[in-house]
Amino acid sequence: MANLGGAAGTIESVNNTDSGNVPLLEVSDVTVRFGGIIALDGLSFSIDQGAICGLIGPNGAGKTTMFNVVSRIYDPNEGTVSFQGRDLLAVPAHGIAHLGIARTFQNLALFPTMTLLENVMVGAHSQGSVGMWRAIARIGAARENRRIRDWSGDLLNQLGLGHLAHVPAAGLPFGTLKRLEIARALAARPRFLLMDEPAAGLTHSEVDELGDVVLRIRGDFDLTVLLVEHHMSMVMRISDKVVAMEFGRKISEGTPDQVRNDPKVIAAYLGAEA
Amino acid sequence: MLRIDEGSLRHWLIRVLGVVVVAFIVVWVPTQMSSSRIGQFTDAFILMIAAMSLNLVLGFTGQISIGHSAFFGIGGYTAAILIKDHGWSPGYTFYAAAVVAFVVGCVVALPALRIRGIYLALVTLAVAVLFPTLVRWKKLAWLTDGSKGIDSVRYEDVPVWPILGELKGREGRAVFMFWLGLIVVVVTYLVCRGIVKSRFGRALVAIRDNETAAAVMGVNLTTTKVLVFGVSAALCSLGGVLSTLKSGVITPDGQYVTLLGSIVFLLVMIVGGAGTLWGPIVGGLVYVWLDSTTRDIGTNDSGILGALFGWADQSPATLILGLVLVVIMFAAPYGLVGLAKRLGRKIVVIVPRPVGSSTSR
Amino acid sequence: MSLLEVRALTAGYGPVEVLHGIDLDVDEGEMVVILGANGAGKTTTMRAVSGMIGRSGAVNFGGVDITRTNAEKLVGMGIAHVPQGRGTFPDLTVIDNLRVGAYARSSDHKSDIDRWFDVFPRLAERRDQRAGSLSGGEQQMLAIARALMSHPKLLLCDEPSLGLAPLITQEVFEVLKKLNVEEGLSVLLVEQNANLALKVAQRVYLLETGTVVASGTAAQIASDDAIRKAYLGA
Amino acid sequence: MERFFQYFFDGLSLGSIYALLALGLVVVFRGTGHLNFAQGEMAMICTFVVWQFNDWGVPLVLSIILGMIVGFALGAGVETTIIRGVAKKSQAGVFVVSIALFLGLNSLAAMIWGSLPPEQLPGLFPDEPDDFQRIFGAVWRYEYIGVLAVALVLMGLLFLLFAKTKFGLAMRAVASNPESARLAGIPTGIVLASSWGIAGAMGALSGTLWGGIVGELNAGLMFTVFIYASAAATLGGFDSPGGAVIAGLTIGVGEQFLAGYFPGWIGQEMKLSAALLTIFVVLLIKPSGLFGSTKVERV
Repeated sequence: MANLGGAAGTIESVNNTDSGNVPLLEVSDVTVRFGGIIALDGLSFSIDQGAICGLIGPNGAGKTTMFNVVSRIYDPNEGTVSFQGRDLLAVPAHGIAHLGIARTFQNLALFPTMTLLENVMVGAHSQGSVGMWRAIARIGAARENRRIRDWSGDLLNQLGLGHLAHVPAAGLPFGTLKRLEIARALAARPRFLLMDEPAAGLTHSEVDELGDVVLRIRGDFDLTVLLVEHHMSMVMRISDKVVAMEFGRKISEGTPDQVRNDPKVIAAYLGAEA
Repeated sequence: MLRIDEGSLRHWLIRVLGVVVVAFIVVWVPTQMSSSRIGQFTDAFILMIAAMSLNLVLGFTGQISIGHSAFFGIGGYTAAILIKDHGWSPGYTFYAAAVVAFVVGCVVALPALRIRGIYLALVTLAVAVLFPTLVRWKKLAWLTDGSKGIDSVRYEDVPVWPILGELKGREGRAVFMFWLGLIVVVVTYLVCRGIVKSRFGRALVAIRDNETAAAVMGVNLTTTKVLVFGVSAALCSLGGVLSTLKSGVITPDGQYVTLLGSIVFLLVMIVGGAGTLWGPIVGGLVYVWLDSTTRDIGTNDSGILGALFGWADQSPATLILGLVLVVIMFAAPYGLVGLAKRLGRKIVVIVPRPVGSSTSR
Repeated sequence: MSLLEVRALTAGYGPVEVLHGIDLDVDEGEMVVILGANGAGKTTTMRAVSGMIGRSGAVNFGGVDITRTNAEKLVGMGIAHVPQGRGTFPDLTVIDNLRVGAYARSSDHKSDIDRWFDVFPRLAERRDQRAGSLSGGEQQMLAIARALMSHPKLLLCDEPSLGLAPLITQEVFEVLKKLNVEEGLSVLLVEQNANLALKVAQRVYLLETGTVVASGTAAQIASDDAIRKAYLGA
Repeated sequence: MERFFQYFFDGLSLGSIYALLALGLVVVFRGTGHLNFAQGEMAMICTFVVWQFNDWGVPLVLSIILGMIVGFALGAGVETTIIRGVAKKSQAGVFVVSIALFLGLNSLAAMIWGSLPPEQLPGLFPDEPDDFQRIFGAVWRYEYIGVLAVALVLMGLLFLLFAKTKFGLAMRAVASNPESARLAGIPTGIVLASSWGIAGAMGALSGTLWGGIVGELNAGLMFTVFIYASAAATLGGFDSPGGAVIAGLTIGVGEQFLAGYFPGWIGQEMKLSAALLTIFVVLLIKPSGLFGSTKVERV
């Protein structure tokens, strides 16, 4: 089904990346309620092809909820989400990987009993086609395994985890596991990567490294990235565009500099001068 | 500590050595042992098949099932009915049983999908309790012969397999059932191995470890769970066919047809090692060995589970088994195979080949 | 001597060490705030102090070494902890939530309940509703009232403003301040809303990736560039 | 109409026994999130203990109380020594361990007592052939009236414990939010052990009542009751004590109707199956049971 020839993703984008202003993802008027609580309140924004978009806001602003809407874990009560012009809300949760959307999780959602290599290989699930019957009959299963194993191994090597490929994920340091999540997400050859607080729990130097990794993979894999992050210095350094949220609403949008100096954002972070 | 590179000559030598040892034992047993011993190995094969099938669902996918005795029974009854009422040749009933059990397994899995954890355990419990009562039901007696069950279901004449030479009489049948059982074990093992080592198998473990993450990676939870349950049921039914062909009888309260059967399968799988390919095989051997040993303890002559439900009194065997189970859960969650792997790693380490396309063959 | 004295505190989850040796003091009647970005280890500090997670180092409370005392006992000794995300009992009614708060005490608590209903009149209106059906702000007030039912000497309050509208946040902070000033309650507060925290607190610790990078009086920190850096980047 | 009342009343009585055991399952589940597969076997062992005390000459009522105390100790002991340790490692492990308990207790009872001949355990209530009252034409046996009364009283006491006592408050708090319960100074370990203990004590009573009706004691005494009880807990929703009681009574009455009105198709031997199938269908429509709550999952 997918072309697994090259080492890096070969994505012939539908839209011309040069013009860069055709949105890859368009979120409009999304509202999510949990019981009586409004987690998202008519949120709209869009992300251009090839951009790194930072989504910021204080705790409880609804960033992770937004994230779970785009990765199809929550259904919004109102609003639409379109990806490359397709209605994303019509796609089931397990279908988004096949569309080219991958994500990482805030609190790590790895497969702890699996080795790092196996974790990444599951990430490549959407890149294979051997189902149960073919696995039993062994039709093409070995070849597919080799292909996915090589591809996953390459990713581990690229993220500097190759030497740990055969170690179970459980018990490894947090920073390592964060990288593993990135490798696993990349295994699906996504064109759009959602990252949920990748820097949370990392030390200072690890955060700097992470920023470089995100920039590097964006180039290497031709990615568009949505980054939900608290670590302002990183967001401001690597984002092309920043969206700031508070109480489920968008309070600011623009370049990092514009958002950083927006009085509403400063108020949201440092508290309003009442 | 010995370090051996994966794929090196020494690694291959070890593998070949392992195959030779297993093959030697396999050939030695039916030629040198008494027919009752041979029969015990066949019993172990039957348990291995059932436990391997359960392992797919519980060990690898993390879905609790205590309904596998029903699938075992479906296999046995399908074989018995086809042979007795429709004059089928016994060999073909394996295929029929697998198909029937696959369909039933998928149907059982459907409601089980919407419910998780203990609810799933209870649905499968209900299935295990339902099956024997349904079979006993007088309205179905035309098909199942009610509570007296179906008897003399066996190979009337042992088929001639050129390699084995001519097998005659009781002994010949025991040897034949041994080989037949071995074939089914190997087939079941290969099916499980094929599944586990594939993209589909990785999806199973992913579901066990983290359902949400698995779905995000593109794993379709519904079809995956239903299919694996169906195949597991089909494999389990093969054990039922084998058991019926060996003993020649199947009744609603037969050895592995009631809920007790499910518990035994669970024990075999846990003791050997849940979530490991070889666990159920080791578990089957250990269980049959324990069972025959504990027959001699006290006055009990009905084996490990004989004491259950007052079948026989004053045997500490089941109690010991319960204790063993608790100890295993504390000390070796991956069973004997997991323990052996852990200890074995202190003696021999297979160094895996570096990963990535540049190092590939 | 301080009421709470924390020395070289390390703690974490499983193999991950989050706090790498923290020193911290809270004096009697003092209100101290811990600031820091997400993931800096603020919540972990709170959980380590109240004994909810494994810790090493030294924790002294009122001159008694409590490093090895478990969380359940600390309540009786006078430490109450309002966890992040409120920590009410959603299936229990408001009044039952308050009763649970008095669990560690044997004396009569009817008058206490009435007192907190006076302070938080909105809770009184909803006394027989399940806590899970309350709004975020009401739940936060309930969580604080629940913690105060145990008559603590020290209140640990983990991000009371989380997910609350600014007005309600202010209300909550006013109550905390009042308790601190009028009743001499010592408070250790974790907060992201730096301006608000600096207004109510006397002293500040600034946390970054599990270590204290700055500390001082609220006035010193407010004029310091470190905070702006930590929150909004260079 | 006579038959209707007869089935209804018999069903209510049997259902109250299922409800007792189901309530035990629910108390354990609410407190610790586990399904205790050995719940029925714990009840069975305790029934033997009651018989043993009685056989030694202790008055029956006192024997039952002693049996319930043993049941409490057994439940609490199992939770602290075995379950808690395994639960830290895996949930499936708890299930396996409870199966191990099931086997072990069964074997233990068989070893110590074997199978007792009929009528060894005296009924708590008069159960001579003419001990009954006719109401609406139906035979209301004193024994059945007694069982229903005792079961209802115990359930009432339990609900009082939950609703009105400080300890009940602590139990509800732990079930609702264990972390905050610790922060409020509630000794969660003791509370959890107690919920297993209470389940054990209720099991003891349920076993004794059932043993009195069956008359014969053996290691398989509680197995069918356990199936009914787990069906009741499932139907009622595993986290709802009220639901377990209502579902237990409903199942008891329902099976009598099914068996009584369809003697040819269902009858005595198929009533359990019919009940289970019905529940199966209900679960398809409402996966969390009739009174259970569905929880929103957070990622």
